[in-house]
Amino acid sequence: MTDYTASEIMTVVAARALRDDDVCFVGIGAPSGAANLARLTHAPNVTLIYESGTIGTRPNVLPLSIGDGELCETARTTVSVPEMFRYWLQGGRITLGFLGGAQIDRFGNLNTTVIGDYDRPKVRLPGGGGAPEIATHCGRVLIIMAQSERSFVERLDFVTSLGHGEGGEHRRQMGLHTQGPTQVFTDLCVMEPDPESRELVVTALHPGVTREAVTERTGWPARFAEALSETPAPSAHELATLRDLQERTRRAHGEAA
Amino acid sequence: MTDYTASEIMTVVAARALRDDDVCFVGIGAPSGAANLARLTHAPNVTLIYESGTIGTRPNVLPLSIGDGELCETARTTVSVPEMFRYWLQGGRITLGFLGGAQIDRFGNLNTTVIGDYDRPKVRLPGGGGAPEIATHCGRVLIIMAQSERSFVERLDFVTSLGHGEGGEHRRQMGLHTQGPTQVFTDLCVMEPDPESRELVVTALHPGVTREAVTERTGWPARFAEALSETPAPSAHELATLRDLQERTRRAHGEAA
Amino acid sequence: MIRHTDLASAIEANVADGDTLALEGFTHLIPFAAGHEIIRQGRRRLTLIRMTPDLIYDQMIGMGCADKLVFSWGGNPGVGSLHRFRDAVENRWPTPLDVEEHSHAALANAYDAGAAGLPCAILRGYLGSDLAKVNGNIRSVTCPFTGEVLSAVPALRPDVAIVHAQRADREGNVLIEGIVGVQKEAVLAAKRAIVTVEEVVDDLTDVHPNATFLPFWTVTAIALVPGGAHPSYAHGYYSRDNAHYKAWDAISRDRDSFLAWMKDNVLSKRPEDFATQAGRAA
Amino acid sequence: MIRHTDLASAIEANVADGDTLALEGFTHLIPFAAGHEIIRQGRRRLTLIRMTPDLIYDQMIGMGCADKLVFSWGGNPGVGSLHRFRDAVENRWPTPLDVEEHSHAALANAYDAGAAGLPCAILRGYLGSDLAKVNGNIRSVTCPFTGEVLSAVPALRPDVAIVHAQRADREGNVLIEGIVGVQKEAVLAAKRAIVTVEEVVDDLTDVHPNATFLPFWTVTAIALVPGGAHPSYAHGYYSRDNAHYKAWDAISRDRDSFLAWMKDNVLSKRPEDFATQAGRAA
Repeated sequence: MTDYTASEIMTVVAARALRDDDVCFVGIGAPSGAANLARLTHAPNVTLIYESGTIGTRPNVLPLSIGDGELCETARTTVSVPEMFRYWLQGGRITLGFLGGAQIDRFGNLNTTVIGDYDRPKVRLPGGGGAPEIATHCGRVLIIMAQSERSFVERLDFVTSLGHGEGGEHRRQMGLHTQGPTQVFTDLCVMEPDPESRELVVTALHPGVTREAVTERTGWPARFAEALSETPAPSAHELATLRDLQERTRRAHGEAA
Repeated sequence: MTDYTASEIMTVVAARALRDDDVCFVGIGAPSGAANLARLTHAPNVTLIYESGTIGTRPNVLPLSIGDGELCETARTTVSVPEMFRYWLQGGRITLGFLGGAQIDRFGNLNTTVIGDYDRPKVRLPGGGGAPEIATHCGRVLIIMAQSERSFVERLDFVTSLGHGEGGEHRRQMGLHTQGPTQVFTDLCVMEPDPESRELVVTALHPGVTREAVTERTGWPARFAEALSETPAPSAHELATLRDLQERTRRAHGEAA
Repeated sequence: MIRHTDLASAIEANVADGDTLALEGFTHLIPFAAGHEIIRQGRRRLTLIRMTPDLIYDQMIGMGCADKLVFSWGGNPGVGSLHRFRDAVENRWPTPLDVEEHSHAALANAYDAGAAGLPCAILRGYLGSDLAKVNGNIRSVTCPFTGEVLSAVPALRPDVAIVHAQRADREGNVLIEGIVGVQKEAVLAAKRAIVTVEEVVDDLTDVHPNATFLPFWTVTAIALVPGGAHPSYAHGYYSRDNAHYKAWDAISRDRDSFLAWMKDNVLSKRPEDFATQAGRAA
Repeated sequence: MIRHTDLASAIEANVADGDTLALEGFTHLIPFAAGHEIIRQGRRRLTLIRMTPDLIYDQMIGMGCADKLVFSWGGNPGVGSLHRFRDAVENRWPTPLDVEEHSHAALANAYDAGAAGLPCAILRGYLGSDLAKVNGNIRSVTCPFTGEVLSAVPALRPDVAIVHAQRADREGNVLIEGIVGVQKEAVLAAKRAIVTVEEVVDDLTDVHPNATFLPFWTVTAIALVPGGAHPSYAHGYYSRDNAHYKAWDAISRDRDSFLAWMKDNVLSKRPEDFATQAGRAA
């Protein structure tokens, strides 16, 4: 069973990074798919939290929004949105955050605000939402983004959410004790920050992906780890679980028309 | 039916000051008796709030504590204590507060902290509790206190809760837009702040009470209003309702032994 | 004051041109019927506050109701852009739109501070983010105990908060269950509050003691509008119409198709039509 | 970590001499059994935090467990003084007691700030009160938008929070209903949390979606102690023993009668005795 899409391997590999004892703040889209795949495979006890206030949710289908009814109905409890951001996120109770964006730079800083100038933007993106504080308050952050030269850029048009800032000890110097981005999962590879400079380094290539392909789709001079490995391909069980979940989701969202 | 105690007339007269549309923050003891008497007589729709978080409570017996089960069971809703003090009291949602104390001065400032020096007190009193912010955030404040020269004093040992401060426009100058104490109910009389100086002035004497009796039991030179009236005596209905409530309460608290 | 009224009267009596409005509901219980009524009544120059503008503000912005938006995430959840919002920001159509942009954490704290009667909220927020550079309402205070510099944002104090809830009783008490969002805070922060509800019941005595409950004296007007949250949803009544959220992407992408849709589905409709739209019997 | 344990083990593993403790429960659900176990284990030099010290801290102070008290109202509710607290402050018996005194509003905000990960809380508080003159932990910050001077107090961050709750499930999730006080805030503000419960059930899936709920990963240890809040109470289980609160006045007024009562009712008892005391079958 080696027949999978680039999006599927990105989701599967991200899912593997969740631990059974994680308390994970889940974003909509790829993060939600990855987090629930983890829950349905190797991490059955993982606690999933959505910013709508739902804690310990176990949705049978993926939500389209951050606050579908499914999330509340299958949650252990649901708190107000101020409580979610104050007691749970800022209170340091979340071990793992998931982020994505329109642009990322070599230090894992993210832009979800504008392309172009802020006051007269070429593209007005949705904005930060929960991301600026997810980026600083979660124990560690995973980033999922399909890779292209347009999105993996030399310089962000706008810093919405902090990654490793200007690199090195920048986060620590700002008074942060959380780890920031520990892994970036793309459709081509896995990147991790260098322990010293915090610059993102490619540590694993997905099966069949070349260094050249990654370099071509990275807007800065891509660096590769000495011990560059190959991502283990999605297992039959991982793929089947993901596809079942997505198929249930498609049926559920279509039926609501 | 003119046979009533000094404590009863104090409670009955205080009860009359509640309005049917008041949202009242109730303290334990005399305030709780007065507030519930109002609810059981002329103000059936008054909203009673206890600092334990119970909103719109209709206890059948008077609670001994601020948080007896009776209060929650008969409340419309119960919120957390931080929410009570933040959204409801500080949020300006309470029209009426009820306070008492060990000492009061001529401007309605109250001491419930210590008699004597703070660091080596002669008597360590319970302290402020909710009072410091009830005094400043409720639309208006009613004070109930049995009167004696020891408690109605020239100078407080400690200001726990603000009344009219040093008098005049003092509250306004501090940025407060609430009225502060509008009436003081004692076992002898009713006092109200002078509209200009805010010094407490005796505006009504309870039946049979002389000016001399009030002067004797006031630690500052008592002032009397020109139009000094006599408090209407408790009606048969008021007294019967109060006594029934207190009898039910006695039975309930005794039985719990 | 007449607390129970019809939606048109509630909006007419409480929402004026130039007002600052917060229509809240975090994905759940979004007050679409009230937003549509505001559009029909042609309100103008509104300042609109919402953490997630969602389709409801996309529609109000596209119809020219607003000249300012205070928000923290302006997308169509799980679908993509809010095209009318983008068109207003990128091309000033149909009218220029000022934006005051925050993070969710900051706006949630700002509602909380408004409800709590504070002038501002403090948070550990915006660290390393450029948002503070483009929003003059993101400032700082220093903790007098630790010296830590914290972000500060002004409390939100809308003229009117509008929310949709499951139930009200005859007296005007309101119950909200499920994903409760920032509705309680929005109502308590506002000068006036309008609530649309799925149902009016005789009394609400049988609810959980700690349920989210708005006493009658916190609510200015209540209007019964079954289905009034569609295409958002009401926990216990009907589900989110995810297909409609997806369809909105195509409807709203183009100005003409947007205007045509608004004419057919908003301008020529009434609050009573929501019951059918939400898939419930009228 | 073993989450479900017995009370003696939970206290032994989590409460050390010199720790800062918050035993919370606002009149309702006061963790008396846990307090008695701390007394039996002879803990010393504790800093005790509670909005209302109540009988439980009167007992712990009288038995010499504490050298500091952080509080906002130190009386026997509806009865009068806490005589052991007074004896410690007025006469330094059995040992001197430092006090850090606040208002309810400030302590509630300080717990809230602790749970919210902030270094301090801001409030409109203490206006015109002398408390700020005698408590160096009441300071101020200036609102950067309005210039208003607000009170600030440090966030509470106890080493251990101890609360009593109605129910826990096997996994260690905890449910609190009725007067919920500041228990959630105390638990989330603390480094470690011990919960005593009336009942352990298979699961807590049937509760109201917005009930006060502590997920298992916020709790360090859970001990089943039926009646463990007596003479306080547990909504749905047993009532407040108001007669005992009244009787405490005479018991505690005199040092010898206090010590005799503690010997008979605490030192020679076990957590299991609470079930009988609360009037429930063991």
